[in-house]
Amino acid sequence: MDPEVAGGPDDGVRRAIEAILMVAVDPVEPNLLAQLLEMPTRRVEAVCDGLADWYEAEGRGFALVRVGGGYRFQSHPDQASWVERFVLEGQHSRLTAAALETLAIVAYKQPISRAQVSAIRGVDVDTVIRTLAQRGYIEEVSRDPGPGNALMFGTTREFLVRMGIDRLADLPSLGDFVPGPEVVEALERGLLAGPDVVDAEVPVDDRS
Amino acid sequence: MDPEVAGGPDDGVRRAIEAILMVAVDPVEPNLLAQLLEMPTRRVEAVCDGLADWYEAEGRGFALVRVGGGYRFQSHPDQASWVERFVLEGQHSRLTAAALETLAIVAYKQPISRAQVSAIRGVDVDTVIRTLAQRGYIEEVSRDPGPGNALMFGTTREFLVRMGIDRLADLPSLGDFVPGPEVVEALERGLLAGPDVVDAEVPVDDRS
Amino acid sequence: MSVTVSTTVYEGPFDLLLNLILREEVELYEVSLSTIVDAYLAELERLEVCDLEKTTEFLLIAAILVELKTRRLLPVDDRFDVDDEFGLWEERDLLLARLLECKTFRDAAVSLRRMAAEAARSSPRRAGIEDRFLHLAPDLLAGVSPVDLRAACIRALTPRPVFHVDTEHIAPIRISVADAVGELAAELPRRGSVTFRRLTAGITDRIEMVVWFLAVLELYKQGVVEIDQAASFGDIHVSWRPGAGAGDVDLVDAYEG
Repeated sequence: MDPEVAGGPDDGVRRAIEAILMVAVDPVEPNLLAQLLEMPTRRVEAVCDGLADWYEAEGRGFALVRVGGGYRFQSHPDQASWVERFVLEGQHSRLTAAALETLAIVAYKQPISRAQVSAIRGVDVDTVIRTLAQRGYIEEVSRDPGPGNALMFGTTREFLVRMGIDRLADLPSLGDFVPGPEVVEALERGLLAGPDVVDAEVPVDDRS
Repeated sequence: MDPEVAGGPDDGVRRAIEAILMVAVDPVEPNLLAQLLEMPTRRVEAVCDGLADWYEAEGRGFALVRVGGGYRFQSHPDQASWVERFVLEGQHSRLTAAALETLAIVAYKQPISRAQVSAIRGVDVDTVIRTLAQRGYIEEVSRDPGPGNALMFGTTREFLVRMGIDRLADLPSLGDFVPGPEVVEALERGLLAGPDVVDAEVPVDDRS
Repeated sequence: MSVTVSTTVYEGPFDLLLNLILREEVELYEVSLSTIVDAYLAELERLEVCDLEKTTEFLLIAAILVELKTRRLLPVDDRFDVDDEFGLWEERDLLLARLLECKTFRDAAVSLRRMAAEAARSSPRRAGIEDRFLHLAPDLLAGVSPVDLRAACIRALTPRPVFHVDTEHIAPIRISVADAVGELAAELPRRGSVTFRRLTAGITDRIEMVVWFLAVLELYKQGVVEIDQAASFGDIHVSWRPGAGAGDVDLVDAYEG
């Protein structure tokens, strides 16, 4: 039997890599894996390649591929028809209320960082941001000039098209709506250097 | 060799399920899989359960689990330390003891109104309820048909997922937590010490 | 017996009571009320911005203890009211039931925490569909208009409702039991007999009222006043014992209930 199956010398490494790649959203570079596992990149690559071959030989419905400079799990190409069925029928066909709110915040307050949206919504928004970006409604538009260089998101042209408007200014105005203090604070914080900086000295966001 | 590995009668089903679960973001209900694959739900469940057992027996670094009403891939719990190294973003913030107690009450007594929870905990629970709702652990599920039409709360699918269980019935029975006789006795002794006990300790003589 | 009470060790009003009672040798009677009241006051001082939930919980537990303790401290003579006594038992049973319920859910919560911690050891796969399938995915914005978006934005940015509690009743207590004992010892010999109602006329704060009541009980314990209540819920007459001098009063440094 293949040494990757169980009990081999690389067994611990193999399991760790399987676990990490399973939860990774983007392809993971072998360098990063090597760093995490504290071993030479070449050994990581050997284990990954061995795993990929083994899945293929075992006839799994998924594959481990090297793509975009890293490794990732994906559905096996010969299962594409099933995945297509799933995508067509199984996916939620509408944005959840939470996702729509996140999109609205990005639309009206762009450019805005993930952390700012998260602070405003009071919950982790990583998955939603990813879905919105994957669907092409939002994209990375700039980087926060402050330390940390957080990625700033904005809406795309595709978004304008879907909304049936020509430019952002065509979105209905928020009017004299006053956001909550936690919102103002979250928006301010993003423009600051760091958490130590005194909030009071920052001008209130005048975009709303 | 295990029938799930290759060539068995369910081999095509197994591969399709592996491919679909690999691209799913939320747990996939067995009903949906059955619908997509055009076969009885029970067969889907049998294949999934077989797969889960097989991954475990093979010592993979990932696991297939049934949680929150569906199946999903996740990292194997014993690889937690590696995954934590990889996932830099903060894990879910922990709930306070007060929040957990409120959550337990909602979980076991649902549907339940804010006032009913409050009565059990003996404190105002507005803030806690709001936090739990914001985190997506509980939600408004109905309105009390009685006078006042109080909002009734129940737990969400997210709650099941966070608890790592498939459905509410998988929660340990509340009966398991009912205090034993020794606790009841201790409480009774503490609370019910009658006037006789007190008499002895009050300076009776001074009453004139 | 000194019981250290810290607001950080309990959650929920019944928790403290549970902790106190279940710590075997602690008789409710022996729990020092002043320790609790002091801790409460100290906590209020410490919390520049009041954590209302915590302080309210604290107040509630203090009130429960005060109620139970006052019942035990009050003289029981043979003229006791059967209905009163029955009501007392009923109330105790209710309290016991609530404590048991509280303990049940507290243990259930511990179990939930364990389950959640165990489940958190695994992370879900959430990579989603691969790019090659994206064109198949339905348009998630179908049917969403700019007006819907505006509504969603306002919903998300609206100030969260502020948790409001009437803070009147947890205003810091201005007077300690020791202070009240001192004032009563100075005042009562002059006035002879007075009703508790009159004594506390003008006090609207319940806790302050309780403080005065405890002070009267303290004087009663020390044997310098007599207390008489003709009827249930009737006026309580407090009278200075003839012959007792203000100097006989042990001016408690810290009230030890």
